[in-house]
Amino acid sequence: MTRESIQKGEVLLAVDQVSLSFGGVKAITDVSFDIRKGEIRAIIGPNGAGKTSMLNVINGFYHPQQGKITFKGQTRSKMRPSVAAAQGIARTFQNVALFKGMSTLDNIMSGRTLKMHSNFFWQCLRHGPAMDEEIRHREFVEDIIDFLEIQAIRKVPVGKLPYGLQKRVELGRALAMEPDLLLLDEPMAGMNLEEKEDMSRFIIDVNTQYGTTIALIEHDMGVVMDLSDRVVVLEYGRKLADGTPDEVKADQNVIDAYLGVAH
Amino acid sequence: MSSRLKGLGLAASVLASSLMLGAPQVVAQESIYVPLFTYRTGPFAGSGIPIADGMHDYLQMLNERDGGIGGVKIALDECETGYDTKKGLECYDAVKPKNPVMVNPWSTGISLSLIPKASVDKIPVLSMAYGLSASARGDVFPWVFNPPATYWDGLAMIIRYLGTESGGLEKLKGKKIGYIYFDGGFGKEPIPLFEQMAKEMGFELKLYPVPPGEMQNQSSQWLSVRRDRPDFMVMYGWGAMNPTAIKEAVKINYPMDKFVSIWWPGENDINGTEGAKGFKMLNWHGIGTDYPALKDIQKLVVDKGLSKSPKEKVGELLYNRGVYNAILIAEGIAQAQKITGKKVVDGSDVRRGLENINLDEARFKAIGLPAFAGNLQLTCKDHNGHRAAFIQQWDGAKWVKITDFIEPMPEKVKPALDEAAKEYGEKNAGWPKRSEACDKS
Amino acid sequence: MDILFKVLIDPFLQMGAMPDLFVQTIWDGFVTGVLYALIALGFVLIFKASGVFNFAQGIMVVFAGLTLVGLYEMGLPAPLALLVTLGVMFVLALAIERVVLRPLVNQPDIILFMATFGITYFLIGLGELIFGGNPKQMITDQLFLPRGAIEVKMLGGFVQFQKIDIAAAVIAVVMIVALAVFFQKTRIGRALRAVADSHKAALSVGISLNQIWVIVWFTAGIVALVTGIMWGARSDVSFGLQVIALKALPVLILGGFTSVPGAIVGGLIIGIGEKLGEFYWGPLVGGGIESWLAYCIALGFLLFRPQGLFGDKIIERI
Amino acid sequence: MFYRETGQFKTNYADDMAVFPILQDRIGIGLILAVAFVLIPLTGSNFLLSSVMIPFLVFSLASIGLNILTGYTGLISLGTGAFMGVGAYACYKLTTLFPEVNIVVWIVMSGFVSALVGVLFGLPSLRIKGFYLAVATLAAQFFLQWCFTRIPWLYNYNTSGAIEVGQRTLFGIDVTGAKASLEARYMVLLTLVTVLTWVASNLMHGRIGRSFMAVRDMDIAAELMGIDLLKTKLLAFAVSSYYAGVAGAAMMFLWYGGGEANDAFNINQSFLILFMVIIGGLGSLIGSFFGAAFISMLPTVLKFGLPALGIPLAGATAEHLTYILVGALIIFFLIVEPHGLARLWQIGKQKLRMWPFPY
Repeated sequence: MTRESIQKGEVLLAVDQVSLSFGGVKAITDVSFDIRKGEIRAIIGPNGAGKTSMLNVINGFYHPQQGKITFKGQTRSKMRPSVAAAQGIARTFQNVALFKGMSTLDNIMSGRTLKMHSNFFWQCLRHGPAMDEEIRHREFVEDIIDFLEIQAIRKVPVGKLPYGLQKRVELGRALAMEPDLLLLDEPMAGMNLEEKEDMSRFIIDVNTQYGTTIALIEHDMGVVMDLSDRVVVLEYGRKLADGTPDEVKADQNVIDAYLGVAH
Repeated sequence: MSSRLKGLGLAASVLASSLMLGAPQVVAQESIYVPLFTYRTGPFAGSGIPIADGMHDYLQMLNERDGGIGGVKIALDECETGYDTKKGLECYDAVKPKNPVMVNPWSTGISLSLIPKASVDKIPVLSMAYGLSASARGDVFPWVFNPPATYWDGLAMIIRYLGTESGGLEKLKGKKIGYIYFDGGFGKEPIPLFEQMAKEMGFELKLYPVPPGEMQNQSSQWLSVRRDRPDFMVMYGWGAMNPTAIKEAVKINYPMDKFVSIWWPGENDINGTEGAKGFKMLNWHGIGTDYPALKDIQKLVVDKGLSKSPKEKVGELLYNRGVYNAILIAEGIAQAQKITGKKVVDGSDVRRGLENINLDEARFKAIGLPAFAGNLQLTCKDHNGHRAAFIQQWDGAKWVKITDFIEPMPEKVKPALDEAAKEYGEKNAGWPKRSEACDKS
Repeated sequence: MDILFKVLIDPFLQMGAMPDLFVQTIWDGFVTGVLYALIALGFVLIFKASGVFNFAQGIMVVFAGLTLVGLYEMGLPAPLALLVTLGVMFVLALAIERVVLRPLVNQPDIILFMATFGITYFLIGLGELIFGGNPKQMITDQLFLPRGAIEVKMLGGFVQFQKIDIAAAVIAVVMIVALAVFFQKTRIGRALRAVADSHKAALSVGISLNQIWVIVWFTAGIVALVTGIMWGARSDVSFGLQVIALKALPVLILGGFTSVPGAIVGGLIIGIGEKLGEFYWGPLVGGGIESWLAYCIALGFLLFRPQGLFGDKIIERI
Repeated sequence: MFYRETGQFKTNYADDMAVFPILQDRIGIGLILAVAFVLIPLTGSNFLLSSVMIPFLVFSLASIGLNILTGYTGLISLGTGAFMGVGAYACYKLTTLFPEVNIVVWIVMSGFVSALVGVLFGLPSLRIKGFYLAVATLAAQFFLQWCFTRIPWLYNYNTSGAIEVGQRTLFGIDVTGAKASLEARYMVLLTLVTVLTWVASNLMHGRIGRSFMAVRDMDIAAELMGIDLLKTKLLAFAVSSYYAGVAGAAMMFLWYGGGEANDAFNINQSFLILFMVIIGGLGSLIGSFFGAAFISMLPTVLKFGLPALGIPLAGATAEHLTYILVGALIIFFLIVEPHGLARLWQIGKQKLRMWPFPY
């Protein structure tokens, strides 16, 4: 249960025969795979394959009709997203889901919410423990800001930032949660080459520097194959293949269904 | 961007002008300042407009005909309250620096908020037949006047009348009386007395509250009336509640001659409602323009375009109610002049003046309103008079007086009043004992 | 136990004991519900086509009724007054489109909502300034509306149907049918539906949003006028009606903001529900519960169907 | 040119996180407080105090409350009037039951009762969103108002249903009741508003404020980050209703001085406060003050100011024109700046900062 109990390379999260449907529409059918501690795991597949639904299931936003999720040795079928977050799952979103009315700094600070405990009384006064805590976390957040090289936009409302920077802030916000498992939903969508390279660098750095386990959805095959340790391929809500990038590339099913079709 | 700055400029100028309000102009010394709180807007405007016109026109007429009261012009000033307590307080604060000789809140809500202020600011509150019933006790509320009768007196008179209708008060035993009322301070005030009488006289009381927002949507109340079949209906309503209630009563075939209201409905509320013939209400003063003073109003005020009232509305029930209120104002001032010997009187003087009001037949005749209403004498103990009123009935086109003056039941009302006055003093901790001396009259 | 009896059993015994009153209550609730539905209908039209939560619908009812009676009192013959009132409602729609909607296009919903508060204030002031604040009698006879009542003896008593109420129900039905035909069969109606589905798509096929808005607001104005006449005939035309118009809001949340059938069914549920509640259960707590019962009925429904009775189930996506 | 932050460097996070990091702003706030605490009570006329400043302060407090709910947390409420009422009646009950405790304490405490009721009516907010929630809060408004008339215990069985404000003192000076001077009432109210505004600003600048705004901007994302939606929304309802409750208690005890209370907390009050919040600027504390000033002062200024300026207007006509004008101004300001007066203020400051350069 504790952070140390799962060693690098052991299974951090296991998805076991999960099925999810909306009304009559099946989004995910009987999918199983696992994510090991310390790896970068990619989930790929054509549009509508159920990738984002899979992430939503993992962090508790959707409740699968069947199947189990085991995270850090704890098995559950249903849970509230906030509980998943408290257990150490953070994520970014396909369409940036930042808090548009808040500054970059506040957005990333809000990632620290779970780690802040000063009581209501001191919050009202904004002195003593509340202020100490605020400063402590500010220091942590400033480290992230340095790491992501977004010092200049610290106090800009994120609604006014260009898309690429917003994605970066969103990553920062997720990092601020110090997650064990970081879910990235198309972190490079809509970016130009240079931005993609920056983002790739950040992802690798997060993985190596902080040892954070990462699961990501991405359409850019070049990026996926370069970054990830293992890849799971979904199609029409079913698992098509699972393995190292090289294995997946060689898989005939995948070639037929997905890579063969120009993307 | 420039339009934004314009907006800013506008806001700034509005704010700046608000600060200029610091010094309201003082009315010239050679006049008596009488502010009238009126409501020509809002959901109660239908009742408010004729009253406002009546008050204004009578005082204006005194100015035109007699040059004011005792040779001093009355500086009339209307302040719009919309029957809203907040605006009423605002009006009060606005007129206060101009040394008003009295205020007429024309809303029970506003009266209740002004009562505590009256003694501190030395401005008498004249709440004619509305407001706090307990304020009839002059020894407890030296600065508040509510002649000629309280709502409790009104109820007592209605019950006495219902008694006569049934062939004696004791015949009310076993009868069922419904009470449909405006679910606010004014309608709720009589309930304790009503309940007490129900117990003593042995009739059954049914309550039908009408929430302020539902004044025009009373069908469920009247359905309940249809179910309960009360022998009589008593109504304490105001504004849009009155016409709706009358319409609904007609709708359920309630016998209109068993339906008696307190003194607030006007012609507007009933005129044009088919089947409303027979509806009864309490009243204490004359209707129509058959009085010299009202003729003067027509000639000197309305015809000269000094009134807001259409000519045909002069003399209507609520218009004359306004006139009656204005008579009290004028009498209070005249008495004050007589007692103090001053021409320009102030609030404290007029308080004494009001305590010495003595409107007898001769006086009514002298002011050009012979037999306009029953006698009214106020004293320093009695700020109300508890005067009798009569029942009038709608004959389909106009009000017809159908009874003589009906006396209220002092033996029932007085203990209740004393109790209420005592309680008021206790709850408003620090309520001052009366320190104002009584005049010998 | 006694309380349980009074709440759970006694009201039904009463219904059984006096079935004529029960029918009467339902009928009264039905008519009230029809009028609520009419107010809600004007609202739904506007919300569908322009996405505006039009708080001013209630005051438009009063304003339209007041204009009609006011013009008549100023000496215009009734038919002419009706025509001029329609003209006024059209000008109002035009003005709202030009002065309020056009400059505020693409603003967040709450801003547009707020703007309709501005319209409300404006209309209150304007209406009272021109026609005075006193309640006015609706000119029912001049508009050839029936008066009086039909009494039907039944169930050991009688049930009374006011002719004006029957007329209100008939007119409401006619109007709803007319609107349905208008939406389904005419070119403008189709354009309206297109706009309701997607502003951008409608623009791309060459539909003028501004025109549509004027038409919709005008239609809502006509609905308001009819509501004003009907409600005015039941009581009086006065600004007090404004508070009653708020009752359209629970109707809306019950029926869904975008559903015309929802507005009608919701109106009937609220109308009948609150009359039954007030009549049979109100006395238990001292009466007057009508002022909030409708909102609580709606709230109760919402807790089980947050999208309203006729709304689609919301699937949250991210 | 005096409004420059050049040269004001922050060397630690505490300074950087201050509510007013710019020196000139701090001077400005000091000046405003000085005027409010010293100049106005010393020189202002009674009318300014009683009909302009006291209503303004009461409404400011209420709109701060609603702004926390609507502006910061994104939950529209049309029940503010009723929550104010809860505060007023709570304060009334508390001070009649325990008259020996200082009235100011009860005004502050009564907010907690209102907060509790607010939480109760905030419960549906988890399932109901947007305008649907707004309408649901109307249930609170009408139900509570009904309670204010129907439960006689609340107004101590007064026959008129009125609240009676007795005489209460603070440090030996009357602060409520008929004999309390305007200045005393004003000073108590001003102190309350100042302290509570400071607290609100603290809350909004910290963790709690951030979680409110997170829920407002993107509730799903907030939840996925570990912010418990129900708790956060209920907290917002609690804090908001607390402010409304204190405002209501202050309104009855320091402004009206008693009277028929239930009508004072009707639906119109709720709407007015919502106007203030939107016109002032959603999610801005200073906007709450602007909004309260605009909506509560404007009618008064038009009604009494225009005649004072020599524009003669009869009562009723003035009232009608006021309505028309207020309506038109609401629309005008929304068109000019949909984000409220607070945004105009910000733009103005920005211009000042750049002056004399246009950008």
